Amino acid sequence: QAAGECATGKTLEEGVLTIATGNPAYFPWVIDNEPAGGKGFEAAVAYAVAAQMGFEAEKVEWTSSSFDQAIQPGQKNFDFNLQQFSITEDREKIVDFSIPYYTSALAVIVRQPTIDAGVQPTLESLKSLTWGADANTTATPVIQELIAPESDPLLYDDTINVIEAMNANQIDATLLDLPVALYQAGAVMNDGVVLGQFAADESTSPDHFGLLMEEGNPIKACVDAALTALIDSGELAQIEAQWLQQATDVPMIR
Amino acid sequence: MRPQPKIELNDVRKSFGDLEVIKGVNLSVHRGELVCLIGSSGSGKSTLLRCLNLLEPIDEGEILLDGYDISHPMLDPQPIRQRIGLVFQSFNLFPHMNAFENVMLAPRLNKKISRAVLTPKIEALFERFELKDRMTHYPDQLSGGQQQRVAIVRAMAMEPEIMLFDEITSALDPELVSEVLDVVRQLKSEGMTLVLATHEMNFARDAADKVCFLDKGVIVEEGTPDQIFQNPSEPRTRAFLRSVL
Amino acid sequence: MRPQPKIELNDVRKSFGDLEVIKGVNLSVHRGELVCLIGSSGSGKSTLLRCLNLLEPIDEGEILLDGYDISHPMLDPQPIRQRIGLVFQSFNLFPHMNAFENVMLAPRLNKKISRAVLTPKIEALFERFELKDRMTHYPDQLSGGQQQRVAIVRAMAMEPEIMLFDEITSALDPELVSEVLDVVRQLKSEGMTLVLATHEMNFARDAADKVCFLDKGVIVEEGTPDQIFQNPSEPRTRAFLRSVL
Amino acid sequence: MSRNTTDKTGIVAAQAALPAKISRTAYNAQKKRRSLMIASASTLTVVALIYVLVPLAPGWERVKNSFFNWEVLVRTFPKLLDAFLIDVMIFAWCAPAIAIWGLVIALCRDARSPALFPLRVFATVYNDVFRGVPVILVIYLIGFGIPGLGLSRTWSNPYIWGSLALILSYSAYVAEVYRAGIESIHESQRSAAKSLGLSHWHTMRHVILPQAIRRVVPANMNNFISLQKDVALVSFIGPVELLRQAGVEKSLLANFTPYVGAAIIFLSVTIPATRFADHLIARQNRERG
Amino acid sequence: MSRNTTDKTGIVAAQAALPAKISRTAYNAQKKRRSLMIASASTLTVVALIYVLVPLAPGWERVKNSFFNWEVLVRTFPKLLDAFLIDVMIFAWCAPAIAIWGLVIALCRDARSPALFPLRVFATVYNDVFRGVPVILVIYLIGFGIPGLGLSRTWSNPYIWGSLALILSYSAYVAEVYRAGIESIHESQRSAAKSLGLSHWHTMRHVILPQAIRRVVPANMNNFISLQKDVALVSFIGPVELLRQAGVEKSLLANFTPYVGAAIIFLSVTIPATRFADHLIARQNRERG
Ligand SMILES: Nc1ncnc2c1ncn2[C@@H]1O[C@H](COP(=O)(O)OP(=O)(O)OP(=O)(O)O)[C@@H](O)[C@H]1O
Ligand SMILES: Nc1ncnc2c1ncn2[C@@H]1O[C@H](COP(=O)(O)OP(=O)(O)OP(=O)(O)O)[C@@H](O)[C@H]1O
Ligand SMILES: [Mg+2]
Ligand SMILES: [Mg+2]
Repeated sequence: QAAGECATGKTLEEGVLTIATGNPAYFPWVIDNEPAGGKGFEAAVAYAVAAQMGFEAEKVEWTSSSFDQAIQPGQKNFDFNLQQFSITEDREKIVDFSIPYYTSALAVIVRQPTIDAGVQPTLESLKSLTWGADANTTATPVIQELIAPESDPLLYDDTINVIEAMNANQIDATLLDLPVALYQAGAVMNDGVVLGQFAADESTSPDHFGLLMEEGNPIKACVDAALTALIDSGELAQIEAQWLQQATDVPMIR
Repeated sequence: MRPQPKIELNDVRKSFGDLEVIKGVNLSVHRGELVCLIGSSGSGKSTLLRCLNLLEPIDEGEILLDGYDISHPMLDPQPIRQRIGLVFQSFNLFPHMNAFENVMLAPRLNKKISRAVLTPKIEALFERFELKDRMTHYPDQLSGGQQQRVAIVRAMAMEPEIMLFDEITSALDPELVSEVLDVVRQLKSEGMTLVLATHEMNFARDAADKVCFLDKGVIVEEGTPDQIFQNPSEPRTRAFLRSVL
Repeated sequence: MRPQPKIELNDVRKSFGDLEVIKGVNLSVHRGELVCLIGSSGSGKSTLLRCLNLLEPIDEGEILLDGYDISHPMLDPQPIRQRIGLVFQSFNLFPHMNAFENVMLAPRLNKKISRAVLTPKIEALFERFELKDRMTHYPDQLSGGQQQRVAIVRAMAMEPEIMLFDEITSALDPELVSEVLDVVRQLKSEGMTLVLATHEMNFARDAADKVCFLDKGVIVEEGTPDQIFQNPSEPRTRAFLRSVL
Repeated sequence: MSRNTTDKTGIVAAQAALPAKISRTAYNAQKKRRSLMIASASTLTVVALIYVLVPLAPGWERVKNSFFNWEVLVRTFPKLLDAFLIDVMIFAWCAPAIAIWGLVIALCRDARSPALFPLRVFATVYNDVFRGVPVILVIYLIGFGIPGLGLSRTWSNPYIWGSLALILSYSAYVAEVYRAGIESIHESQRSAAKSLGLSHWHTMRHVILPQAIRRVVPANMNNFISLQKDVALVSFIGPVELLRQAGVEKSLLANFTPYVGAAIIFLSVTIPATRFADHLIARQNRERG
Repeated sequence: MSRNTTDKTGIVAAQAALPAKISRTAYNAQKKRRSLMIASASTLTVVALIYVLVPLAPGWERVKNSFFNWEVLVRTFPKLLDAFLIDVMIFAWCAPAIAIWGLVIALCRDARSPALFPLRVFATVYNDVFRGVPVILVIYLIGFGIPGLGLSRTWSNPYIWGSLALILSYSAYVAEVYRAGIESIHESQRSAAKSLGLSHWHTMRHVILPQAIRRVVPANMNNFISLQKDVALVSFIGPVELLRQAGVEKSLLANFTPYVGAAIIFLSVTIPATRFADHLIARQNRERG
């Protein structure tokens, strides 16, 4: 295969593609914190990209990395890293991103009591809520710029802590990628509700996920080519349909 | 019949753990008397005085003050201690208060008398013991002799009926000893009841009404200074006096 | 012409900051002599001995050992100190080593002699000063007199040519003083050159070859014990002797 | 015997109310029994009150489920224990390194020769910086910064750099403790050693240090107990030790019980250690006082 | 004067090599000048070496870009300073609370009456637990646990519970310091107060505590400097203080320079504070020694 040759001499270990994701890796991106199982959206994307690049499934090595490890200078221990990294201009200065493999809508989660108190899926109504977010995501600037709430948002290390803070009645609402929001509201929280979503293309800083690579990594061209091929063939859309719940009934926030 | 003793000890015993330090002491002290306890180091003089002040609960026997048993374990010792002053060898002034505050503390807290009422009384005390010009000095700004005199004034300020002195001159340089002993003489002349543990044999001989020789927790011999110093009847007393005189 | 002095001080001066403590001292000590420095507290006796041992650099003057200036600031004091032993009032034994290790430390490190060679020599020293049975005791298991004797043995083990003693008996209980002074007499009888700062006037009178009276950093008077104690010519000497005798 | 009538302190009144002559020994024994009873009773009451009142809070069920979930505890505890081995390991190699490096820094701060002046400056700045910055920041900066200087993969291992960060931070504290120890040795010990002709280094090595180090053992114990806890911070740059494992389990189960499990494991190590250090300090104080 | 011929210690040889009689004062002044020169020269050399060598590392450009990025520092520093106000605020209300609550715990541990035995047990267990668990775990458990009991919005504020967690943890350390102070007051002071007829509480209040608290000021200073650093841990349950703000900037810019900025801010507070505490301790040691 032509793509297989493309990666020759460019991977960490010859003939093997090393992919990193978070520990833990969350539903629905990876199922059961077990990326090698190939289950979950990102796990499936990873294997599809690998296959496109000419690596068989057994030639794929998984490793774990935190956000901080992903952006630290110096040698990386992965060829590419996927854990819902949003592509931003500032981050591009330090690391390389592939073309986007997913563009997420951002969704607002609240608890039932907040709904009962009369909150509406409108920007105006969201301003008076107390917001929380995962500090490592781009949700923070979106909250501040798009919603501009009256009180400063509280920030946490991960989504679970954000949800716990909501359970502890310390915050009213948070902004999550729509698939995560659906999962958290549906399966994790007792009384969580997805209040509404911002259309992916409408938000001022759309949340495009990219595969993260070391700055100047020569493999980027191959990865981009593989992703383009997957998009063109419609395979990526298929994977998305298989693993990510389609939310038809989540209202748009205006 | 002699009048009732001011203080009376009946067969008092006191142990620390397994070590019996006071082994059955009988002693009576009358109003206005000056009694000196002498004896070698470790004989139990300090412990006896601490028992009298109720700082240490006794194990057996009784301590009568004006005929009432003050050693009963269910009595609150606090008000009784206010009637019995105790001055220590090492002064034990409170270093964070000046001389005046040191003296004022106990009357102010115990008797709840206001500063305004107390101040002239305490100033008079300082005057009496020639310490007027040292009232605002802190302990570490005073000489040993002055510190010890302040400690005596501090005990006096509670207007006790008896004063106990535990080797109040042994931490002093020789030239300062006499100024403190003069204060003791003055107190005696004013009619205070006094019990002294002391190594100053000359003072005991000159000033005491009664001298008790303590050895290993027992009063071996007691009597007037003349009896004890001229004609000790016990061999142990004689041996002790030979070593210190 | 007398033989060359073992140690000679020429116009030695020493200040701590602005305080001049030694103000031009001249002194010579001959081989085998015992010189006693007497004088009130603060007169500079300890400082003078520390200067002799090069523990304090002097500011002016010179200190000659066998005629050579050992006070030159560019000389390494370490080998010279090994020739001059100094024993302190407070013993200063090393508390984490037993008596034997205390004594062995300096010869072993300084002269790089092996333990095996040193052991019999040091044991002989202990024997000589009647400390054989205390060799494995730690300082806090020894009485004050024994500690001081070990300190002397420790200084002796470096085989010094002169020994300086700084009030080696003042931290001792009276009954222990004589056992240490006996050791000093023994050293003198063996021909050691000795300089003592002392408050023991009786010892100075009996044993010294020369007595120097120091006052405020100056040797006011020096001479044989007889001259100093019977016929002091200076009024300051007389005043001092009156206060201590 | 004539009875005195003054009763300033109310002895008469008080004694009238007392039982007649009692045996002191019996009274003391009785008093001890009574105290013990009061003590037990009041302790029990307090515990019972907490036990009864807290579950009445409206959110108790949820909190209990989130924080004190027995099932989760049982399920995660073995993994937590496993992860704790990492803490123990990191501790095991950091502790001696800290003890040594801290001593080196302390000796540098004590260097007296003018040629060694840079060492003294270095040690002073070192202590200021590493005592001044939160340990977690040091871990971030070193753990992510140094590997970036272009080291091979083996050498950019987070265990190495996380441990280094701990060693650097804690050495500063330990060095200060040593220095206090060295300074607490009385000048007369130095004088004695010098008067015997010992060199500066021999004096330090054979006279000062053996005493100083012994004297600061309790203070250092406390430092090492803190270290035991701060080893957990290495998890922020990757290693999956106890705290991180608890975090992972928390994320996976959306339940905070693993943190309680971690707390239990920490306590089971630190309480005996603290107790021991306290005991050493108390003994030392007694010996000195 | 006859010259002795023994030269065991080589004085003759040494003196032959020395310049003839020199003025001591001049020699000392010269020596001081030389030391200063050596010191400056060697310090400069070391600094220069670091300055020249480190940038030669292959990854230096990248590390510099990631950690010492001037542009990023300038861009984020004002926000970091803003966030530091939160630390200052939290510190400002925690510190007095800790001072008071620590004292209460210390007094409980000192309670002697048998009826107060449960208080003593409570204080002992309290100290063991809160000194034994990492502060960050306490913050998680209290910061998420207690509000979960179903408190109203005002009362579930993370600032409150984060601060409470800090207060609880640090009070344990401070209480131990107070206790050490109380125990360091000589028994004779208690005896003196008792012999004057003062009650237990009056003795404590007017005689023991004023001396004890004064004596432990330096030790407590160190605790409060640590607190200043650990305030940052409150960020784990929400509040956006310095460390969190640095983390956010780090995420957004994928650059660690904000952490360096945070370290600078911490140092600018902790170095003077530590210096001051050291100075107090040194003075106290001098006074006692
Ligand atoms: N709190 C205590 N615990 C245990 N033993 C004690 C205590 N107080 C005193 N002792 C012991 O009791 C004995 C008597 O001591 P005490 O201080 O009464 O003697 P003393 O006659 O005052 O001696 P001195 O003249 O040295 O003051 C001594 O053996 C002492 O060690
Ligand atoms: N290191 C020092 N720094 C400042 N002053 C000092 C120092 N050592 C000694 N002095 C001062 O020098 C003076 C002489 O002290 P020195 O110890 O030599 O007297 P001394 O004759 O040995 O007295 P004593 O009989 O009390 O031992 C004293 O005033 C003392 O305070
Ligand atoms: Mg006594
Ligand atoms: Mg002296």
